[in-house]
Amino acid sequence: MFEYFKNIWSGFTTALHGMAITSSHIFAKSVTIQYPDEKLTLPSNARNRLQLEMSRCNACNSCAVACPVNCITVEGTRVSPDDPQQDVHWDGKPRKMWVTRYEIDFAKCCFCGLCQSACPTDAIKHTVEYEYSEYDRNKLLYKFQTLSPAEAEEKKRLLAEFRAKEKEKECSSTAGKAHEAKE
Amino acid sequence: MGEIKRMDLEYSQLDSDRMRINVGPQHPSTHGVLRLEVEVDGEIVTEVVPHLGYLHRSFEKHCEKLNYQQIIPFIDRMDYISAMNNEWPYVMALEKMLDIKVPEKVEYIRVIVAELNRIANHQIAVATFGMDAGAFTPFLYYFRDREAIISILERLSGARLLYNYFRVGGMAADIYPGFKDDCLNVVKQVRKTNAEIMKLLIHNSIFIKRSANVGILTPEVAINYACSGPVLRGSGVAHDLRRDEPYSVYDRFDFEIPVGKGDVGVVGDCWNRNIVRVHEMEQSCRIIEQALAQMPETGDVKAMIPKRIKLPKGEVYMRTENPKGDLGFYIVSNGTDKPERMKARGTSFVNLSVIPEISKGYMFADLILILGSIDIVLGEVDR
Amino acid sequence: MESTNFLWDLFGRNVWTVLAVISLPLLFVLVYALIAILAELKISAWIQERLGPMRTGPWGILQPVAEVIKLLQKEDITPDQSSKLLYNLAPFIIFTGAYAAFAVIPFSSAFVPAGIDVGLFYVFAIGSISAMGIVMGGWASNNKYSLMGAMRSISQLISYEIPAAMAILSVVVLTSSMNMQEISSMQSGGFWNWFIFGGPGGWSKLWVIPFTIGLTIIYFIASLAETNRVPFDIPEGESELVAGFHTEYSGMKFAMFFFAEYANMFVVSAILTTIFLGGWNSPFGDFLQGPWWGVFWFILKSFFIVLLQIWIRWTLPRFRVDQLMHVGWKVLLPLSFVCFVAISLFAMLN
Amino acid sequence: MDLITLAFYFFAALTLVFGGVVVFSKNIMHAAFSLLFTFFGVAGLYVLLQADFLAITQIMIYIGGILVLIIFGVMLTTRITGVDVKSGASGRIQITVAGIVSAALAVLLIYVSLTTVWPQSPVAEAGSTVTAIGNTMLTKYILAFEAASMLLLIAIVGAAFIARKK
Repeated sequence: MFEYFKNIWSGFTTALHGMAITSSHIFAKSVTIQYPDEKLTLPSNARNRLQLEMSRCNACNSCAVACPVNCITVEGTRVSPDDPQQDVHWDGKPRKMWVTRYEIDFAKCCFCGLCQSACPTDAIKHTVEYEYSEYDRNKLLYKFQTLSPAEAEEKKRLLAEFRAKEKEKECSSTAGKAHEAKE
Repeated sequence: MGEIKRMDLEYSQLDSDRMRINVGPQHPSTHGVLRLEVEVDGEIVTEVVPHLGYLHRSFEKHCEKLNYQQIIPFIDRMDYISAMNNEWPYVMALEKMLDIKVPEKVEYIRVIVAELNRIANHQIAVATFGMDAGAFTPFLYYFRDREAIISILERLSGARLLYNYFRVGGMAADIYPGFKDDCLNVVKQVRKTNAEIMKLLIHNSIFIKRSANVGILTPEVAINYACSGPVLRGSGVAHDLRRDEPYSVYDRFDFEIPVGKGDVGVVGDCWNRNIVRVHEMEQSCRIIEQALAQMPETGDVKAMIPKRIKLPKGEVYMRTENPKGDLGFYIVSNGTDKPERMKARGTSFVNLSVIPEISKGYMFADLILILGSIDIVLGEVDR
Repeated sequence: MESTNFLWDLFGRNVWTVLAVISLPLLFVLVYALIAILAELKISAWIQERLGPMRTGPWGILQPVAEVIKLLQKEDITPDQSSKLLYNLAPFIIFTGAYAAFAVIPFSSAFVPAGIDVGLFYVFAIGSISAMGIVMGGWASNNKYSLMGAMRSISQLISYEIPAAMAILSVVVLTSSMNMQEISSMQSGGFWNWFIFGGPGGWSKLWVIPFTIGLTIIYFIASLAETNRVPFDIPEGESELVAGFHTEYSGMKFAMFFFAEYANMFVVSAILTTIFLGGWNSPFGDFLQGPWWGVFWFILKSFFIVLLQIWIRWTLPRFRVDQLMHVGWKVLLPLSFVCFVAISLFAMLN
Repeated sequence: MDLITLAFYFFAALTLVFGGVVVFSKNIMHAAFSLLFTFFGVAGLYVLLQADFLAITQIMIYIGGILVLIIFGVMLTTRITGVDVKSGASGRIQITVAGIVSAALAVLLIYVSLTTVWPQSPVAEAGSTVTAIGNTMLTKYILAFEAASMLLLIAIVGAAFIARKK
């Protein structure tokens, strides 16, 4: 009998305790962030959309190798010394590789940050930008290369020409050398 | 788990009192995409058959195609509630193979982030358990606090949920200035909220009525089913790898192993399993405080990270105390940079297997609570 | 039937005034339900340190309207194997049951849709129509969760009607009337004359006050159960039964369930107000007393009870079925009997 | 035709139509739910006869009690999931016998209703019937009232006993 009334009493009082706690929160400051209007500032190392700095990239393919989900595709071609268009890196050193193709499929990206740590030149970086959703999945295929396909073909052709010329030169020079040696 | 019984016409006609209910995979209380085939007699559960595999991602097979560094992001996605704790045993296993001595500071950072993540995990566990019982408000109080923990881990690692923060031999990044103050604030807030939740939810008469004496898991059954973590400790078995097989620097801290004592109900019921988590949060707070005090100020966290991880031939098994229990990784190496075989002992999977054993004879509403008290994450169950 | 309608005094009693009298509470229910839904959203948000809806109108006050518009546009799904006719009928039966109770609720000394002598009895009887609607919806959905929800709901309604009836009966014993308008008018003259404080009477009523307060609480708890509110919301217990008897409903039919729930909340609050909290009487004697102020006080008190229900909902966990029955039959019922006997003694001695 | 007459026809139609559904429906659940409207119509007719207490008692007991009981009974006794619960298909002989019996009954009832001289009391403005019913219940018919209460109590105890047996 005593237990019965004790139960009722504890049920009653614990409910009142709970109500006191919930009511004390009514006037507390709300923690909601009205998202599109106000935003949290992300820490500078936050891993969101990848950004490639083309002036640093030398198409070394480390990021593509490091990526566990294979979302990065890199293709490059050597810069031909004959190329009328020569480029320099951010630090003033001449560019050795043209990046003919650099694509990141953000639909696949898992934001692990491994590409960032693999990059020897700090070209690829996660940024704090996170609002880039698209209705069309194909739009998430980001192309970072600055060269148009035609230009890329042109660079490849130039390199091939240069190499052919090199070879020729090499042949002739070796022939010349042999000639010299004969003399 | 027993063989899968299919409901056939003959069966249902013979026993028309019983009803087969399909709980999940789209049910609000299965904590993911778990499917339970439940047979009820009125409201009494007579049989439970869990069906798994809705979130199966071939984690173990996939690992064989990845190098050791690339596996870590996938490990995050197993038990995504406590990703920091997941990475640890894997990284430790590799360090053991490679015979790397991790710098002192790294060990302390690991302890702190793991304990922070343990608190976050238990907050979700207790919160969702309350929500299974119908109390919604504690859920949001805990989520409010969890936000602070997540922010710290985000500032450390750069991500909010799937951190990829551990590296073999070190960490991906050093701590930021102000890290200590942030942790101490979190500890303070966790204690405050826990005191409040104790009053609002855990000692609420209705909640006690709901969860005490329900889903009793005796220590023998728990050990037979290889349960671990709070599920085992709720049954009164003080088993904790942090103390029993101290790894890292855990032997330097003073902390207790909370077990279900049966203050309310009996040892091993849902209430006791739940209260263990609340007490563990307090213990984690203590560990964090001690670790912050002991942590060396200087030290390069990246000093010991090898350029390329190439394991010698052999095998290794390493386990640590995940918030949900023992999490172990078994790695067979063939001498290349990719594992020959990778096996994870998923805690949730093992703990879930005890469900049919302890939920028979209770009411249907109790089944939901029992499931909630076991605290599973389907990412780890299915892998 | 008494003529306590200002409309009948003004325009006589013809088809149009009858229609007006019928539609006035409907108008009230619609407006009230929108406000109550907003209150539910906002109070739950504040309790949980959130802001709640903020986008629709200033401070999101148009959110319920937006939700109704949304539900109107939603696809109206009828499950394939359901019993179509009953499935479509059920929400309307439930709303009818909830709305029919408004017929006897005295909003003011000058307005009660139908001042029948058996008002309290009527409110009780009409509640069973809602229960039938719930069973109908639960059965016709052809869903096991719905069916379980419906079965739970009906057993819960039947169980908790008894303590609620005992509470109401005690007031009937005190007033020897079941006319809600009469009960209201008996409690005029300040809050000390309300039946929560034993009703009008001299100092001899002091010893009965604990029992009347107890009955008020018992009725309040029972009313929570009758309206399927937390901690007695097991018929729709979200964590186990998905949504209980209205699992399969969508669109406007779901909105009808919603409206019916909120209408029911107001009905039980109005009964509590009428029989225990002085109805449309001002709590301060003649201060702000009158037919129009009556409406104000009545709605204020009832809405306070509704807010109390909302507050409790966001605080407490849910009972289990057997515990619910335990509370109903083994706690509330004996206690209400004790209170009833005490009040009957008091009524006899006076 | 004033409002009261209209209401009468409405309630009468409600009662009859749904009474028909109760009888002819093949689905037991439909029949049970049709009873709801039948009872409701009858209650409406009581209201029109100024028997408000009786009307509400009708709703309370028949809809809130008996109908719930019937539905529970239907649900508990037959498999309710899967196929619809149908009242058994009746054979030819049964239909014939039932038809003859009901035709005879109908003829008899019509004959009686046509030939009987119905006593018509002057319509009195009946006040509240509750007081009168209450008084008679507790004075003149106290024995019957108490006996009925005892019967119900015994029924409750018996039901509880049967339910507890398992």
